[in-house]
Amino acid sequence: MSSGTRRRAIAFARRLRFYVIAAWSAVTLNFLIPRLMPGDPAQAVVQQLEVKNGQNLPPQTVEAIRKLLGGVHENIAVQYWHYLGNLFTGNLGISTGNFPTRVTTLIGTALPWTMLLMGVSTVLAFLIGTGIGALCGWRPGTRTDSVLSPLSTFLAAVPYFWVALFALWLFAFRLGWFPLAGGHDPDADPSSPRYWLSVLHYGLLPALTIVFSSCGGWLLGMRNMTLTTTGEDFVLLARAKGLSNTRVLFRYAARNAMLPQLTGFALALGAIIAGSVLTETVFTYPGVGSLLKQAIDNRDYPLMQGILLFTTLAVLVANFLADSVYVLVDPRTRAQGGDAS
Amino acid sequence: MGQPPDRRSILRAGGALSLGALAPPVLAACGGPASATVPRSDTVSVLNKDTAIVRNFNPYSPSNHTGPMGRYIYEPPLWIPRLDPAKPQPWLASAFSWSRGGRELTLTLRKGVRFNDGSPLTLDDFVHSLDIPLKKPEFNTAGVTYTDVRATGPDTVVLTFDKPAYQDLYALGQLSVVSKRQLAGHDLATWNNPDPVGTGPGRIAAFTTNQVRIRLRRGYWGGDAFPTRNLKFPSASEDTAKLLLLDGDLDFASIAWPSGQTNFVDRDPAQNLYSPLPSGTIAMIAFNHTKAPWNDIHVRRALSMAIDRSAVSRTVASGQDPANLAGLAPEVYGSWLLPEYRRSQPLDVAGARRELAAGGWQIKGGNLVKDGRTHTVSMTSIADWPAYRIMSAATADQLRRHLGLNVNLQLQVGATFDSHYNSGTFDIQYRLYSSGTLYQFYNTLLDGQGMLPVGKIAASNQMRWKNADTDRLLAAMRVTDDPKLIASYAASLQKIFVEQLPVVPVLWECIWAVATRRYWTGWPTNRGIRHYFGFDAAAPEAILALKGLRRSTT
Amino acid sequence: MKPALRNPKVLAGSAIALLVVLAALFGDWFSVHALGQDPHTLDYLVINQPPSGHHLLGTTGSGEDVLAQTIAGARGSLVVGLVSALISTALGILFGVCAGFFGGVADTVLNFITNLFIVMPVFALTLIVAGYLNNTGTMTIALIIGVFGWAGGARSLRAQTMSLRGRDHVQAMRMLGESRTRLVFSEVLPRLYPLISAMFLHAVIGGVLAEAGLAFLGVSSPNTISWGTMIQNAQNQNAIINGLWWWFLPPGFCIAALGTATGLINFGIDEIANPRLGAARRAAQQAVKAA
Amino acid sequence: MSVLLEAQGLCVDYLGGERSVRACAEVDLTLRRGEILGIAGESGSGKSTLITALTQLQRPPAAITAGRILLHRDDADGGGTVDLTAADEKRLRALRWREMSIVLQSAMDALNPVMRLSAQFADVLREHRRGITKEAVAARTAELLGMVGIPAERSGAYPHEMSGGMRQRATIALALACDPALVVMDEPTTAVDVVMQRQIMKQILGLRRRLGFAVVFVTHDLSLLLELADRIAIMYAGRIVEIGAARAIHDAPQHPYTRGLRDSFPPLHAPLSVLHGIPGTPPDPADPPPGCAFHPRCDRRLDACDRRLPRLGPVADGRGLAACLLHEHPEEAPVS
Amino acid sequence: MTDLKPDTETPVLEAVAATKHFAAGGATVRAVEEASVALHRGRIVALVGESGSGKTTVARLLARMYPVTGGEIRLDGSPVGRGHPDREYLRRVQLIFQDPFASLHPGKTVLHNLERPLRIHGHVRDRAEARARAAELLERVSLLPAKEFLDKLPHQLSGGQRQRVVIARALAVRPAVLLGDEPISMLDVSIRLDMLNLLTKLRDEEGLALLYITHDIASARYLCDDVQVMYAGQMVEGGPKEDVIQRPAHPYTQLLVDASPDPARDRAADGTADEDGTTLGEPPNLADPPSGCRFRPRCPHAMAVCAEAFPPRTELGGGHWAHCWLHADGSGVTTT
Repeated sequence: MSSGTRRRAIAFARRLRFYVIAAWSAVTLNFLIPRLMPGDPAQAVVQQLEVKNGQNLPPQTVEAIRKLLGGVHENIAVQYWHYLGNLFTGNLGISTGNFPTRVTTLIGTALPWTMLLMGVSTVLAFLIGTGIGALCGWRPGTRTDSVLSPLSTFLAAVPYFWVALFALWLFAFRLGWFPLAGGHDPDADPSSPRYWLSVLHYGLLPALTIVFSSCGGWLLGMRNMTLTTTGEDFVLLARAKGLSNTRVLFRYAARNAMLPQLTGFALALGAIIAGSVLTETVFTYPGVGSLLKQAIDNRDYPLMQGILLFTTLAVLVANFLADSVYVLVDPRTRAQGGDAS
Repeated sequence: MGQPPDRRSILRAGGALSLGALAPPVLAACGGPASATVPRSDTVSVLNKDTAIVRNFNPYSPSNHTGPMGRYIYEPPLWIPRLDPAKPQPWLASAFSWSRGGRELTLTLRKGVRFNDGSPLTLDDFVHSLDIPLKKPEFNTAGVTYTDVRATGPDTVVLTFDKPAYQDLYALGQLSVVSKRQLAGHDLATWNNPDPVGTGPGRIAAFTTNQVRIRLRRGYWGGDAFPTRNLKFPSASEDTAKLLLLDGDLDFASIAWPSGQTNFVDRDPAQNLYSPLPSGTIAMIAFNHTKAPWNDIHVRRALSMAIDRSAVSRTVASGQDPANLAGLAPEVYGSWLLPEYRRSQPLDVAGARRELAAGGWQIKGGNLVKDGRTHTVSMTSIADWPAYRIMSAATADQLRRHLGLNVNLQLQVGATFDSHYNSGTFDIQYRLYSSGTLYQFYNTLLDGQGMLPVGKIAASNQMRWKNADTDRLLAAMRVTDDPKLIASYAASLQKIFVEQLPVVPVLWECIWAVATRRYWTGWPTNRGIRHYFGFDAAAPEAILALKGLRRSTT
Repeated sequence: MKPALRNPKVLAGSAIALLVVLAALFGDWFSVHALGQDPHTLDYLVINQPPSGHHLLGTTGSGEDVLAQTIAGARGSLVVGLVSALISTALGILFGVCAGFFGGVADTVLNFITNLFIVMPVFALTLIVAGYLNNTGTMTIALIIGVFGWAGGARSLRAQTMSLRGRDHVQAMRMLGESRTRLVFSEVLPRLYPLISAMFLHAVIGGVLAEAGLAFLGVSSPNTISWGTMIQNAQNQNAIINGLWWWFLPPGFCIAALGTATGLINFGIDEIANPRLGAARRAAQQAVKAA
Repeated sequence: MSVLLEAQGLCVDYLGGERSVRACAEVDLTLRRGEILGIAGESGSGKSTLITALTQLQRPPAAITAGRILLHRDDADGGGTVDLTAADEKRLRALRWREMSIVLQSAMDALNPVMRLSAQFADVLREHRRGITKEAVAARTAELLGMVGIPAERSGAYPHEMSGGMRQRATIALALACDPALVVMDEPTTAVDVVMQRQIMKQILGLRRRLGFAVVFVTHDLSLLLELADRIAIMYAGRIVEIGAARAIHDAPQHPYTRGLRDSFPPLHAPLSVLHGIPGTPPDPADPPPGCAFHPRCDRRLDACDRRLPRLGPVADGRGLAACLLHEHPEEAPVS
Repeated sequence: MTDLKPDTETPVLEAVAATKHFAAGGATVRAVEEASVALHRGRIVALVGESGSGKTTVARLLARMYPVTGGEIRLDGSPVGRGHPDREYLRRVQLIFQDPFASLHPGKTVLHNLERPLRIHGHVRDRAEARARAAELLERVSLLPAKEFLDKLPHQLSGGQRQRVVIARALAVRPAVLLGDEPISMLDVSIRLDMLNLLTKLRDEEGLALLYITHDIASARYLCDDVQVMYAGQMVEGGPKEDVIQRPAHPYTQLLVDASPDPARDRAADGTADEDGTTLGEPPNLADPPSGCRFRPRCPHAMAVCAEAFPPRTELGGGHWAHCWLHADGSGVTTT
């Protein structure tokens, strides 16, 4: 078995090599993309100031501001070198749109909100969608299945923000069940239990809309996988063994049908930061999505770079975790020895 | 609160009941009144549409998001009233006077002013505050133009200018006076100043990512006569703000609301208020004067006459009325405005056709044709603001209907739009124009001295207007503070503006006051406006406006 | 083809899709001549009108006819959807099929790029790039969506191609002396058509949704009428708050309908390709009836 | 020996939208306790359908549309006769694995890939022996694996970690977990090599002798059955065309198809001669020929063969049953 | 190097001490070790062994689907290169795959399948000619009436018909050698013999050299002239078929022959002691094979020397040879 261990180590090293190169490529791409785009951050800031002041700024001031905000006068290679150096020290620079706040501070403030809202609702959507999907795939053609499956197709195709806006109007405004904006009761003291309960209350509607519009995709995927898996011999044998239906479904059919879903789940988990833009814009939620929107509006390079970096790393980490989890739940991946035909 | 429950609170209770089964603790905690410490009825709630999610109150940051909150903390040396920007008023400087032909300005520091940390405002603080923009031009976010600051007495400061600067006071209304002691040891380029010290009445009482609370202190130099000491500034998008207003969670917001009359005021006319306030800003059509056919006065006039401004106003439907011929809002520039220019340009299709004919223009296939050359009409407008999308589309629609002109309308985002404007690479732009004083109004728009060629980024006269009379009048206006002379220059400039039509004013732009009288009354309205409020107000106006509020008795 | 046309799901889906395509092709003509409404006309006399005999779906806040706009929006949305889907599918085929078929170094490089794009925050990048390149029109938006959206498809195409490459019939044709290019085009690609068409359909609705999302965030082409920009305009002018449901609902509903259509077609294709999916349901229904 | 299982007039249809396909038609079978009954047939003959029906494992769109399956239980198990086609799910579950178990063709597919072997044994032991201790489960698993020559320590392995032969033997051990009276085997040796096939056959014979279970053994390989089975049923186009003792099938096949099938296997040691299989191809189950389904390929075809469906009946010399007009009208001569 | 061959003619295609190692996940799989096989015009060689014995790899090495790790492939006596075969080579050597269902593109007609090789190798100039040639090819593989089959799609054909099309397609290039990789194992039993008879006909009438790969010794005996037995990547025995099958010299060949089903075998004599479930072990892991003779761990006659080196080739007379230390005591001429 030592050769197996070595093979596994080699496979692991290969995986790791991919993640390292991917991370580097992502970091570089994040550096390049904003710089390849027209426009510069100082321009946006100056413009805002001039609108606010109702008059133009003296040219030397504009020049000085441009310099202060890290204008594009440096050699791009030097910039890149500094950028990499700063990354290793955890310094993502200073946001130009919120000068002089550090990007890490901004992301640090916003990240927990996004993680909480998007993380919880993504997990919920996955669990609900996968669960119902497994039931639909297990008993295809039942009333539940014939209603839910086409419905999920529809739900998966409805623009998310459209549903969210409508939900906001109906449940928060017309019915008044939920607050209209924000991530918590702004009048509550952050150390009080009331504050934490308000966090729940404020997060409920955004979370429900996410679950509502994203569980359809999970449902369909799981339904078809379950349907395919129930055709497998080992499910037939499990039935032949006289095991109870629930046991056959969960231990045999769903357990195996879920494996491909996990990869998707990892990607979805990693994508939550990027996916949060729409949700957080609709619900004025104080997370990374709102921050990204703001960064784009302000042409805030450092902030954009920082968010992209975080997002990419989140996807990479989620994938790495998924790989690891996959190895745990699917023993076949553990000893992927090569075989000749 | 002692009021009979309205429909909304009943609905909310219903919602609470039906949801109660799902999540009882959540609603038990959140269904109650807004705050345990400060009742909602004792708080003035004003929208902060400049979403601040970090505690950044550095007043010199080119991009700080202090929004309306900063107005209650930092104060300027002078108050430039928006309703009469030509008449600066003393504020932290209790007096000011010109000398050396407008090259020296002496400011007298007000006595007895204390910062909100209790320390007194000294001349040292004052000089330091005025000096920062000189030492570090990157922090000259107010745009001051003096070149030297000097304390000349126990409470006087002299600002020196290179050239007569009678028209440059505007920037002193934007400057924040800060505590030298608080700033000491901090690098303005890295410091957020989370607990700002200023001379204003406010102090940060609570800061969260969604809302900032300000508590007004006692001992403010301007007096204690505030209707309440509690202000809060919830952050929300404009869309959400409308819902918050309807829900009574916001008292005031400065946002445009298409069909605000029917959709907001008419829902509860006793309580709801939607008021477009004049601001001195216009929505106008700007021409590139380096390009044919826009350098032809006949074409500009024809365009102006073919626009049905009241129809455009109705289409926009958020309160912008047709602008007058001079483009000068009577509420702001009323003392200068010539009576014959108080009217708007009416729709005059026949006149427009006559003008085109007079210039030798024909319209063929939707395009302007003269001497066998065909000119297409390309109009750009700003995509970021929905009102401009509608205004420009409605205008294009009218030119098509009235003159048979095919307007190729393009919407651009702000940055692109402005960069085309600044470098003169546009045909016609539909844009907002705002400038402080009357001088600035004409100077920024039309000053031909040092005009930059097309392709260079210009900060003023982006339309490349070249007119010797205009330049002469502006030069003369710059160096005098004689009201009579200024009035005569202003009249001449108005004439040029109306007769030569370097731009076509279409509608007034407004500052909106959307308010409910549920808890407070005395909001600024277009009838009897005294001071602005909210996001668009300068610090003195915001403080004065707040003082004008009264508790609602209904 | 026959089983496809007999499948009710494919039929229903195709009918909806066809309607959208017709609207995209002849919508302008139809609006102007049959409805008497130009989607671009702003009529200040009839702002925010609920549906009536004259304006079947009412008017917008600037007096545009909602029905005419919805019909015109089909073109805007469909163009973005189709162009972005074409680009992403083409890139997906290029990367996936080449990597899967040629293997070796080509596979290592192409597959790495594919994996990289899979882990990149695609929507965020799309948003940022689109935000910068604003005003460059629908095509640019479509291009950006397409360029950032191919990786998932490439991955499954690669897997499929690898499995096909090893199939006996491909090996057999190779043994007969068939050239590799021809193998790709005549043996591998045709067998990928079901997957590619599913991918394509998926990408179309993905593109439409992405455009709508971008429009909502204010970074789509403002000069084109699409369902996305319609929702954006409705949102900008407070259609929901003001109760203008006739303005807000149709474009979103159309997107959902188009999405459902593509979903149904994909479903149907799946059922035909994998008879168990369909047969199981029919049989179960019969069994229920019989019992 | 007493009768264990009876199928009477069993019909299995694949229900389709417009037309159904009859995969098994009017099958009558009797299986005695401890007997190995071989069922031989080519692809599409309905043999796999038959055994999924016998074990009530048919899945939609397959459905039993007529007939009964009677399971006669041993007195030790409570006795009595159960009609499996009428039993509800709960009743069936109680009978499964205790009365009848199944071994499928590919052990790789039949074992849950993500569960250890021991867990798959434990699953079934716990289901059918309520309250069994952990130790007892482990001991029984080891015992069962030992019976097929797998060391007990391999029980912790996942299916993919074992060789094909070992996996297949493990599924046989699994099938014996609850001492069933009947083990149904669906081509259990097709996926393994000749040497392993021989081993497995020997193990089946040995275990049958020790434990006394009956076996229904389905395969396309008649040569294998001739060595293994006590009796053999030959299926063609969904019907049983001949049943008889293995030796009789080998020595004197009564049905032309059986004869053709037997002669399709070249001998290993006997002198070689040019052989011909059966001309033509097996019929499409969705579109079987009228009359006797074999008639288009039959070299002893009678006039009535394309019209009359022969019934399974005793042959002249009483050596089993066959469904062929030759035996209904032995006087009539072949046409061609 | 000279080989003593019953036939002095130069083999059309020959593998000489061909070795193939695969790299897989950091390990080396030693799939084939120094295997030699020679194919002569008008003769059929059967390569017999269990799955994983390397027989398919040998066929693919001969077809040059991948390069040899060691040794060489010779066409008409001259060594060939290591790269992908050129069309010249493919015109001489054709491979027939096991699965007729997977070997034809499901979306292409029979005509298209036959037309491509004809065109690639320039045997036809236009469509009409292609059609005529394709029909001829179908006639050669006894798919009659040929015209009817030309426009059919693969799914409209039975397995046997498909395999005939596959063979016809291989014949289209007019090869000298056909490599058949288990060409009948996926077919229905009743039609296998016809396929074997077809291959025999091609050998006899067209003088093709044929390699027949199978695990079924009985069919090998029926079809071929010579038999070679492979075990775990090594050639263990070979020679004229009756010599090898009736008088196997290598213990593995003996095991293989004994294990093969033989309906003629006397069942009464088969009640062997193996029924207790002892097993003979399984083929080794080729990533980590035993030293010396790879059959050693399963061999009842294993000796110390077996672990030391792979036995040399021992000629047993009449072209019969074996690699086994039991016979390597100088009783024959040894070569390596």
